[in-house]
Amino acid sequence: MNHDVIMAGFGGQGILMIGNLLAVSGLRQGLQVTFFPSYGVEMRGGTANCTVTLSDRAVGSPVTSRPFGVIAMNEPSVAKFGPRIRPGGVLVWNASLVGPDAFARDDIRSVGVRCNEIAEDLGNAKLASMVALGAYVAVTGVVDVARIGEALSEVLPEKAHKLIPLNLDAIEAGRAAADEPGGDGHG
Amino acid sequence: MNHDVIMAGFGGQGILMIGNLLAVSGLRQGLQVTFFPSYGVEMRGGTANCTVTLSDRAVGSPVTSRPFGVIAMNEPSVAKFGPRIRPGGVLVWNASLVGPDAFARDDIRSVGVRCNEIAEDLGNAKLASMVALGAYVAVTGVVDVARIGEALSEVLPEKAHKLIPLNLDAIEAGRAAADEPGGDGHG
Amino acid sequence: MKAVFTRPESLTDKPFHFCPGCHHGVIHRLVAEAIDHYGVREKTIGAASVGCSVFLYDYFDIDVVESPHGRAPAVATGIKRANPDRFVLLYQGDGDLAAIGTAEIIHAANRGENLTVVFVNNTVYGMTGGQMAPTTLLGQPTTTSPYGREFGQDGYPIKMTEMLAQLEGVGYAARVAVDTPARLAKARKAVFQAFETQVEEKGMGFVEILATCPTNWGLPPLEAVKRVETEMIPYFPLGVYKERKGKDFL
Amino acid sequence: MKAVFTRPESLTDKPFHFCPGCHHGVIHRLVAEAIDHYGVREKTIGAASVGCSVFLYDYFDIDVVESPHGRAPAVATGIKRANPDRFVLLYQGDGDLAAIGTAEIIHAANRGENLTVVFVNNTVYGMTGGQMAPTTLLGQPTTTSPYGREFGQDGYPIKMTEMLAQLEGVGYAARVAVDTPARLAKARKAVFQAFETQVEEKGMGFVEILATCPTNWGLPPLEAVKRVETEMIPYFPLGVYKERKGKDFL
Amino acid sequence: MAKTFEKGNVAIAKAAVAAGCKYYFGYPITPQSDIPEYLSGVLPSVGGQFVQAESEVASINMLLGAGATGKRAMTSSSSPGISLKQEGISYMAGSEVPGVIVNVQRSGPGLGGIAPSQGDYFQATRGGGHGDYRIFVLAPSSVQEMYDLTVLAFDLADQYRMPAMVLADAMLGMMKEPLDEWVPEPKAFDKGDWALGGASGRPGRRVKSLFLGDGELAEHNWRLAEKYREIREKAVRVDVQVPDGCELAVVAFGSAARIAKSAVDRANDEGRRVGLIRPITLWPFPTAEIREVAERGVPLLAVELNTGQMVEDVRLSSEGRSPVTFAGWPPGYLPSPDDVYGEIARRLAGGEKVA
Amino acid sequence: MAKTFEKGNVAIAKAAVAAGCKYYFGYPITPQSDIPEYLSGVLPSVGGQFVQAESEVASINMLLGAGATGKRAMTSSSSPGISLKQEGISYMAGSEVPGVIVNVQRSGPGLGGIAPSQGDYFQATRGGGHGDYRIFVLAPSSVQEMYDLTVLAFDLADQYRMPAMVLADAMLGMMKEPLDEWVPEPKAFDKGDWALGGASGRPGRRVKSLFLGDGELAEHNWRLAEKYREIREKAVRVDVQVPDGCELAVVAFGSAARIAKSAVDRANDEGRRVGLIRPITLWPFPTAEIREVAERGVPLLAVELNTGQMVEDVRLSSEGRSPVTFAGWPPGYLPSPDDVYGEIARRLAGGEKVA
Amino acid sequence: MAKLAIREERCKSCGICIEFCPENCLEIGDKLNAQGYRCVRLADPDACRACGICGRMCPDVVIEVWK
Amino acid sequence: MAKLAIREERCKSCGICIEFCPENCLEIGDKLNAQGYRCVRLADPDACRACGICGRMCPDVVIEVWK
Ligand SMILES: Cc1ncc(C[n+]2csc(CCOP(=O)(O)OP(=O)(O)O)c2C)c(N)n1
Ligand SMILES: Cc1ncc(C[n+]2csc(CCOP(=O)(O)OP(=O)(O)O)c2C)c(N)n1
Ligand code: SF4
Ligand code: SF4
Ligand code: SF4
Ligand code: SF4
Repeated sequence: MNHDVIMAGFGGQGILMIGNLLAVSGLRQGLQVTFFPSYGVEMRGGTANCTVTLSDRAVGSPVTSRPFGVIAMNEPSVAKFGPRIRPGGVLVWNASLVGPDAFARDDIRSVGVRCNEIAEDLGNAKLASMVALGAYVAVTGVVDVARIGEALSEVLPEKAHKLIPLNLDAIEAGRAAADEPGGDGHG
Repeated sequence: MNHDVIMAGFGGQGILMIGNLLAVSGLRQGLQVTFFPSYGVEMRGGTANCTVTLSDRAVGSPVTSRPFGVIAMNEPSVAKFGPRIRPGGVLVWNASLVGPDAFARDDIRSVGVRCNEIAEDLGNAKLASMVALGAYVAVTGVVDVARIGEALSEVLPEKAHKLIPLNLDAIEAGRAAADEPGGDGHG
Repeated sequence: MKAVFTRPESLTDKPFHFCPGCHHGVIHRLVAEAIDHYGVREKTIGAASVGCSVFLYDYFDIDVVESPHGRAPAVATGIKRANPDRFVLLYQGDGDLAAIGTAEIIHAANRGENLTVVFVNNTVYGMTGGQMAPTTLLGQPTTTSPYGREFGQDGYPIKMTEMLAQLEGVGYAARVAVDTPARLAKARKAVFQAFETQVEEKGMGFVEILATCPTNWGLPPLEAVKRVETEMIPYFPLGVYKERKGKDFL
Repeated sequence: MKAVFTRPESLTDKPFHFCPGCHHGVIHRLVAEAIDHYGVREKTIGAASVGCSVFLYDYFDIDVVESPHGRAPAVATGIKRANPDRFVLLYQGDGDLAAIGTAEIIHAANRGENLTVVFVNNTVYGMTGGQMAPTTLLGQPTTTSPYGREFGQDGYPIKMTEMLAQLEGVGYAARVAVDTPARLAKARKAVFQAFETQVEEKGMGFVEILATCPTNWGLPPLEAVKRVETEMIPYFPLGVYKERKGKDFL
Repeated sequence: MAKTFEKGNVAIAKAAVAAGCKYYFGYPITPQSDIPEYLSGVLPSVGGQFVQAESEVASINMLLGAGATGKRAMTSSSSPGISLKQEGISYMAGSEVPGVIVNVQRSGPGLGGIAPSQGDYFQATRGGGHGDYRIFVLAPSSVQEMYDLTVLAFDLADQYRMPAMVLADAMLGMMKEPLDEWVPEPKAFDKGDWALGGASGRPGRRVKSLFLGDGELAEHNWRLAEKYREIREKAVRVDVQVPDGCELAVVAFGSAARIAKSAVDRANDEGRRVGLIRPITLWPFPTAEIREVAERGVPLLAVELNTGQMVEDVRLSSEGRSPVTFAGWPPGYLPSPDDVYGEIARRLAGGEKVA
Repeated sequence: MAKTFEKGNVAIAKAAVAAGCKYYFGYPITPQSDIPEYLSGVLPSVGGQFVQAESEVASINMLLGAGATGKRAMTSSSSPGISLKQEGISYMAGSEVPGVIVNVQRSGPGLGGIAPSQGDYFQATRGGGHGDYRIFVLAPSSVQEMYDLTVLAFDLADQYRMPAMVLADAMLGMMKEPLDEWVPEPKAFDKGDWALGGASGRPGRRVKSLFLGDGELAEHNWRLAEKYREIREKAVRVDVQVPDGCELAVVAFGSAARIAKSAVDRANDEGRRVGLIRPITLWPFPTAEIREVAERGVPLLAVELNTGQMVEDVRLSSEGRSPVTFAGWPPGYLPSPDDVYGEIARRLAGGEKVA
Repeated sequence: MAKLAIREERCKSCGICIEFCPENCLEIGDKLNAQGYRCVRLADPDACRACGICGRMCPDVVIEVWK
Repeated sequence: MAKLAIREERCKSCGICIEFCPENCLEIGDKLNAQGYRCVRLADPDACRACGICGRMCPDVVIEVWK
């Protein structure tokens, strides 16, 4: 197994958080993992992205030009990373900020989720990327959802542990949205 | 012809001045010349020395390990440079600050001159090295004394030109001292 | 219709990359207004510095040279000495000016270089992620003073305007804020004065502007704006610290 | 017989390399007397600077690390932070401290490092041959201000003691001279105070000493000594600019 | 202890603490600010000191001061900041003061950007400062090595009384991998004969680089040169994976070696025989080890994240024994394993004229 | 005009004025302070500006500022001061700002001393600053060349929009020789399309090295690399005196070449055949020219005032075609022609094992 | 009559204009712009007397004001 | 009785001690030391009251004073 996924969006959308979370989930599942962020810390208002690689062998390059999966939280990310997905791969895109006509490919599985609205419905706009992660994990099954719960308690500082249930709700909401008819594909 | 001479003494004794003067004299006599000072400008209270090379061919190295001539204005300079003189060469040493037993070699011409006293007699202690130069030029004949006069007016700033006669007196006094019986040799 | 407030001309149309509620945007606009007011756009050369304002060159329709972190006053000196008839503008953050660039700003000021310096003090290193600056307030936690700035360890927050105002070479020095409409109006005047000082060749025109960095303060924009008044102004008193009337220093 | 005046113990027996009439020699001796007085010779680490005093390590029988030009306050910070129980001594010239080392001295002072700084102001770069320093007086010709220092070109001579005294981290700051027996006595006291400030952990102890450089002033020793009084003291007023009584800054 | 999942920068910071480093002096700069950020939280609790200096120039000089007293200390920065430290590094080397310097390289020249780069290879290995000197340059290529080589850097610095640099880059600094935070055995280095601590019961001593006596500095320089020669003989580290029959060997270090590894694996999976040489010490460079491969006639391909720097050392190792080519990606575009694979394939197809 | 008798440093200063340089920014340091001293007296009278900066860091940045406006400007310093300029030099190279930088090398590492040295060869030619960049490095070997190459440095800097360094040393700076102060024809360099002067009648423009767009910085770096390649092809200067039948060729630059010349002359006077190759541009290095000699099978002896730096470039030129050996004298002892002759004689007698 | 031109794509929803509007006529709207911010809008056009404070206080020069 | 110890080899003939001696008992002597300076000497031993000023003012710590 060698699963590589790029997550991308605006700085501040929580991209690095979900990347880290997925990586730790993989690690706790016994996989070899790398997490590589590419974030303009010296560049406010820019875009952020990260690459997570999960493998049953030692990971060579933590970067990839043709990932299996992409989670794209805004339009520029869809445009930039969508075309790079390997045939047969997966794109989860944020239908709150990206129009349905932004991008089309027939050789991948493309899942649009209204992450912002779902997150706001859960009461916290910052959960949008968590929703996307839920959808991605549901579609790909790359890690067990249970691992994400464990990883959350490892990744979040003690005092934020009270937020774990809410995060898990967001994951679950993402899963549900991905399963919805019409949540799949370009519509 | 290839004439190289090292002049050495305390910083402030006018070593670089006489080196420069000899070099310009040579230049105006139609020779190829280099002047290379080795002076601790960043080191107060140190010693100063310079090498002057006069030649009828282009000068290669401006430094020399075995000079023809040495003008040594203090004891450390005699000790350091005296032994390096090529056989048949010339040492002019300042008998005001160096004892007669400081140094002996039979294969060179060694001329002791009481430069400080002679200079003070002329009314300016700073002329000591000029006295030594006079002795050196007299002994070696490396340049015409007339050239030194010309060189002085080139080297000294306009407003110091009134001092030229005094400098020439010092040169002359040096020449005279070198000619004195007993001025020559180790005594 | 009469324009009450419109975008100044020397600002390009590019949207600012600053975080929500960041005062860099307001200050950029004030500077652009001053450029317009003094009609110097076509003769201005900016010396950009490194910090969240590094993209200055994207926002001002002027000539700009990028300076190494902290060295804008030296770069500007080079520009102005070689081009005394040009208008030279500096825009520096507190990490840039009060830490790494301390020697450069003090000596440019002391030499009396005719330069206009806009100094944005937001008590942190913004661009690099909120590390402690020389201006960080006592007790303020930052990513490199996680337990809060403590005098015994880190020293007191430094007051650059007071220090520079002492130097003969400085023609104008003031500290202002842009957190309320009233203070904003004063800040605008101060920025204009700092321009005028250069125009009239009275030495360095220096204005320190207290500013928010909501992101690195970990505060929502409106709370960040309030902090300017509740915590910054008490330690960094506002006011004009120096104003030379004539060329009396010459 | 009773000793009226003898060579202090922590001076080695090596003759000074300084030029005739140079005040570095007197100041070295005062510092040695302070080392003896406070009994800190065996726990002192000196941070030597670059200038005519670079051979400090030959003259004081103490441990010494050589610092790059201007950086002694940073070197000393490293020493003191890693060895808070040692006594750390700095000796810097005006080129070293007031030009290239401006940022280092200001920030060491602002951080309140417990250091003793002896600052020798002779209005020129001595060791390198008499170039203009930030402290060179207006009108004073040097090898790089051949027509005399001129404000419009070179700025005003900078007053470091006044600037540093403002910083909270400084426990003691004074300017003294050693040109007459009376002033020498005061200078000795000030050097002692600068030592005591470190011993008592009150922050930086700083003493600026006006000094001759006969060689680069182009003056015979006695005339150089007179210039201290006639030209330097009027511009650089002597006095204690700051004296913290307790650890009241903590 | 179970492996943690850690950022490369944090691994360096943790390794420093584990190696007994109590003093850190630095100035913020992306992409290495995690190091000071981590240490500002931790050092006070181990009786150490974290000082945020006013600049990189000040930081390196603080390191010089602390190091001169024999204490383990560290500074870290990234490319432009490292340029500012060059005078200080030269002083440390000249005065034989140990200390660890971390460079998490970013893009250059100038302000450049914050993306991964290996543009500072020359600066690190040839001495960006003035004069004849060398410093250790260690090139980690995983988060674990960020830790391990930092520990090693402290030991080498103390053993040889000289600065040791950990040369990482934005990729290694920012990426996370599982990390085994082992605790090194404290090694005893006797500093009693040179470190400063006050002239108690002995004459004052000095740590310096100024030597004005006749021939003294030449002697000092030769002594340093001799030390460097000894290090070249004893301290080289390199990972050579060039089995017999290789058609090509890639030479790469740090993050380029990570990317190259995937490309080499792919080539081998496809039935070609391609080796990989990964210098771990960049100075001392594994000249003899590479020469040995060159002597076997294996063509060498240097892969770097720049326009060609280490390739000179590869050429100097081969000195004509086997052809050396170069493939480079300067910062601003991070090559993928496919990019590197493409270059390998071109070489194997004979498509690249060798210089 | 009759030849004057001039110090090397002053020759540089006079050449700068002759080349139309009106702006000088510097900080005193031995052994180059004659340059600022001379220019502080002269520049005001030609309508220029002399600024004594607060430091070397400030000086290089002033140069960056003046250069960005297209004006001819210069800074000078010596080894430790040049180390402090490395960040600024990297910025100038990255932003493609012309300017002349003089390094009158002194002894290192660290404070070292003020004696002649060639210890900064690597720093100058490999870039002591961060990132992939190169600067012109011109190595005069007489007072006349101090003048001539300074004039050339201004032209090259303007032509290629990059910094040009004159790499001298304490010997060349302090020695005096006859000097022909020729007045160069003013060359016209069109800076209208990049220099800053106020955005009058055109949009604002920028001089910068920060490139954050996708692939933008990589492209910028490749463009620089291409410029450097072109320079390597077109701008090499070298003095090759290796007649047929030579048993050995000495490679030396700057003051080492002066000393070597006397030694080579002596060997030839004594009936041996020894050549001399004197690189005048150290970057671009005369690789092809030296390779040509190596291809003729002539053994090469690199002579330097350090423990071995340029010799690497000689090896890279030969790449095994002919044996390369090294003889060096680090600062603190200035070799005489006899010393160099001794090394030549040893080689001729076959006494030196070649690496 | 007052006219406010709000460049919605630039609004970052910081709320500063709302806070300082003396007539309380601004509010955060519902629409997400492409950056993901809900943009400010003029809730009470009649109350607006075109003082320009919102425009001046806005860090992003989102609002222009005419009268 | 006063005792002055003058380390002649170190004297640089600057004259500072002479200038500040309140009893005017010092003068520049005739002897050149190895550095080429004419060293100071106690011209009027009886006038000296061992105040120590010469020693303290001398930049080169040439003179030590006992009483
Ligand atoms: C030589 C160097 N050191 C450090 C940095 C990293 N750096 C970039 S911006 C910055 C400080 C920014 O803070 P400030 O000047 O206060 O501006 P702000 O971002 O807060 O507006 C730093 C340390 C750099 N680019 N160059
Ligand atoms: C980085 C660097 N720049 C410049 C120098 C040259 N330098 C040595 S000492 C000195 C200044 C000396 O002046 P000052 O500090 O006033 O001390 P003084 O000699 O007058 O006592 C300078 C510029 C140096 N050694 N290193
Ligand atoms: S990090 Fe701070 S200073 Fe920078 S843009 Fe954001 S709020 Fe403004
Ligand atoms: S040059 Fe000046 S400061 Fe230096 S020793 Fe001589 S008199 Fe003293
Ligand atoms: S102040 Fe500007 S950015 Fe903030 S909410 Fe109002 S319009 Fe939007
Ligand atoms: S003060 Fe000292 S050096 Fe000067 S004359 Fe007197 S004894 Fe000699």
